[in-house]
Amino acid sequence: MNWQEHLPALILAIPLLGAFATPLFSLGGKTLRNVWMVSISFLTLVLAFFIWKYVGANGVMVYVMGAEKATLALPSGMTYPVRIILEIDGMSAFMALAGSIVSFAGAVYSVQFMDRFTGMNRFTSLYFLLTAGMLGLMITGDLFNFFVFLEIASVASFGLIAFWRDKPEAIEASFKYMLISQLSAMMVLIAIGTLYGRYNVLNMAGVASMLHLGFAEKFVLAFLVVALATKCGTFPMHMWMPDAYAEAPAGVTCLLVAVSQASLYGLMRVCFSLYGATIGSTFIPWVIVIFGTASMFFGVSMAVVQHEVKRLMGYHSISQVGYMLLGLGVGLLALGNPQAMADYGFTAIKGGVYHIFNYTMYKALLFLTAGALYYATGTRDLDKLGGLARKMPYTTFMFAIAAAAISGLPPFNGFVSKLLIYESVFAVHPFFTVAALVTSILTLASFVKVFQTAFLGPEKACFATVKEVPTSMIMGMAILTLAIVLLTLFPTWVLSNLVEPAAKALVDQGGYIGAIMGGGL
Amino acid sequence: MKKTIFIVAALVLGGLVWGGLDAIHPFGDPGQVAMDDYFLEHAIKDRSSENAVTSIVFDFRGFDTIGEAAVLFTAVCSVTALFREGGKKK
Amino acid sequence: MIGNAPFLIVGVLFLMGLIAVLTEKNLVKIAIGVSIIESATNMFLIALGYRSGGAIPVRFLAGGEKLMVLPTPQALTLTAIVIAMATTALMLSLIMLLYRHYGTLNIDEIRRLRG
Amino acid sequence: MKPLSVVVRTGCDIFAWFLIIFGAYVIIHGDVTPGGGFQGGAVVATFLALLLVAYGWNRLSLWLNESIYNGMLIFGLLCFIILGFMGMPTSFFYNFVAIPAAEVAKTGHGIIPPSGTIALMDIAVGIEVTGGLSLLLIYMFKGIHLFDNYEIGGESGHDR
Repeated sequence: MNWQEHLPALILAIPLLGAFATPLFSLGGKTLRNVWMVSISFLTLVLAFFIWKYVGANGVMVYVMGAEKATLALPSGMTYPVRIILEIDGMSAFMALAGSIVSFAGAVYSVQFMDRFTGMNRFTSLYFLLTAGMLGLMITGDLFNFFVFLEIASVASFGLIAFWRDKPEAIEASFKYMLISQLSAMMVLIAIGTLYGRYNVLNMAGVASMLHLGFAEKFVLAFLVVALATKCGTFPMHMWMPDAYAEAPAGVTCLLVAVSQASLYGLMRVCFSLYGATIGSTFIPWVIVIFGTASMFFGVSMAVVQHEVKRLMGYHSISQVGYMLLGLGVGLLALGNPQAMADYGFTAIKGGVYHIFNYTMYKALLFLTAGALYYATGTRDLDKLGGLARKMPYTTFMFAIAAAAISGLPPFNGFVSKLLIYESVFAVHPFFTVAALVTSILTLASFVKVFQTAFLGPEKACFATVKEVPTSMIMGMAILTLAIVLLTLFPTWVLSNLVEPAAKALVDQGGYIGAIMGGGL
Repeated sequence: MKKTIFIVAALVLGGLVWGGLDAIHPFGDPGQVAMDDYFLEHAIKDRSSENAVTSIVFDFRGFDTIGEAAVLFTAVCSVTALFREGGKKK
Repeated sequence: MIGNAPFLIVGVLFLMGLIAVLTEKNLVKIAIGVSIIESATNMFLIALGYRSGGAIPVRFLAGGEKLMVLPTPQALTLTAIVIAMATTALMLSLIMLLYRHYGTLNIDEIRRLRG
Repeated sequence: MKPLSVVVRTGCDIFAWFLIIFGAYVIIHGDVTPGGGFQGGAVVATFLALLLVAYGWNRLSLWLNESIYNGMLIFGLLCFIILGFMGMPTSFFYNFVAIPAAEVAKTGHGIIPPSGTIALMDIAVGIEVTGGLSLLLIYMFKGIHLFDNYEIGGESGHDR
């Protein structure tokens, strides 16, 4: 009985407590509230790091809410778990680590970025609720609890996207996101209800151990895949993504990136752990692969014509999500076949999983630098910007690193994950590799355009008084830059210690079920 | 053309929903009820709570309820942030 | 088939709400469409828990240890209703602000963002 | 909005108070009768809805103190999560004061109901929902006329 057993409950309870107690602390003034905001985010990051260490050492972590013994999943005399169970395997711990790094960076950044606005105590509460919703999505092992956290994350995002309520565009983007998100949430709920009606179990591992493919299960799979793919912004259902990312405050946008990754994680959890080998035909994997390729290509081709920095980056996130879907879809394609799995499937999954981490880091950094650009100059139209490299050296440096990482230039971390995806996808069909390469080149082209127009070139007279942004904003960006540089410097260590356990946990359906049900399949 | 696509999509979706919901279990006769019977039995035996639904909401699935309270809090925060009194006076 | 009518009506309601959301031009009508979908989901959850001849899952109202309907779907529906109410309140607030900005509820005149 | 006619106002005046009593009954007996924190809280919040409809915002704003509702919201939520934390040595949300039915039949129970944290959390959630729904009503009602006094584009420095 040690305190480490309670880590899964604490990592959800601490941000919730932070959100609930924020109105109390904001009575004590601005400074106390900011200290509260940063310290709770930091505590969450520390807890996520401990969870990742613990899971790496001891295997899957199970926490039963409200039971007499927190690690005993099955009550006596029952063959199936009845209570809510949090289950953290390597993949969940990996995602929670990525999400809480981004959350901490965004909190530090927001301290001075949001300084000049009213309503900040509500903003702080909503920020913590968004963090809690994201972490809950990543570590829960219960289907209905998944839905509840999906709703917490969505409702907090609606409020935060519309936080600058005097911009009509922000309200409109929030409304659009709300419609799409509510539709997909209700689809998720109907699917969960169907699974409950079939098996009378709400636990993911419990359902997975009983699952046999009938028509109702196919219907559930279709609903879950469509709903969660919508939430993470794949091509035909992508229209909310650039709007929402462009209109939200910059510190929030960087967390929204991690939240969309949580939806992607949910999609992968459904495909790999809930259905796994019983997924039957190769129809769903091919659908995911084709969605991935389409969003990769169309996202980037819509991005190159944009003139606003944040909208351009919003379209790029669609194309980056496509990479992960491509890698993980190819892995899913090889799931039932050990030979194919060893040949290319596992490499593809490793590439996809690694790309999730990389993408979360550099995309969040890009959005933060875009916010800093606006903060300093007052415009985000690329045609008006220019010659800022001397005025804002830190921002320029960090933007250059992030841009190089997203376009997959060789020494950077984006290159490693993209290389893994290229070489494994080639085994399925060379066309996918060609599409991925073309996308990468177009990404490079558009970020060279941004870098050249915004930072290089002659200094403009209207920006003569521009200064570097305040310290906390630089700190926030520096945290993410540090993460990217570390990932870049130690690719082998990262691959073997960070990525491979996550990828193995994702593929290992028997381990996921066995941690709760006791005996594997 | 657009109308045709719309009707076809609606028919496909309708067929999927119809077939999927029809295949759950016969209405009024859920096959497996082990989890719910556990709740019904232990709500009264261990918790001495007459109302099984409340004992599920606040004890067996209590963590869902804190999520639900958090959603309500989120909505209140969002609405109060949207209608906050800020900005210039006219 | 006909015995499963409560489940199938849910499907019909879901499609009705979906069509309302996709085709209506008025923002308030779109909000009503979303509410229809939410009601359909709640009905579905309630219908899942019915056992023929089952009593209310409160012991002294049922009159002792009888066969009761399943309590879990009722608890889930309670959660889903509160969530639906919260999002409806937020959606109506957003509609109020949109009306304040644009002076209209027609969605065709509001499209400033192009996806 | 002008106040409604005197008949409606009198009716609302009378029934609003009964609704509070009824809602409190539903909240407190959540663990033994149908109902619970959410339903009872919604009933209590109807108090404010009736008065808002009957009198309108101008009359009501003279004596309405919204920080009370804010306090109720925070108090209920903190009670709820702290009750969850108090089960922590065993597990989060552990029902640490429940008494099994067999012992209640023998020895009875004290002030705290035998269902333990179920009843306590019920009351906490009831308080929270009352405050939350009332705040939602107040703010949405205020939002109708909010921008008559403030410019909608008042704040500067957005990242647009």
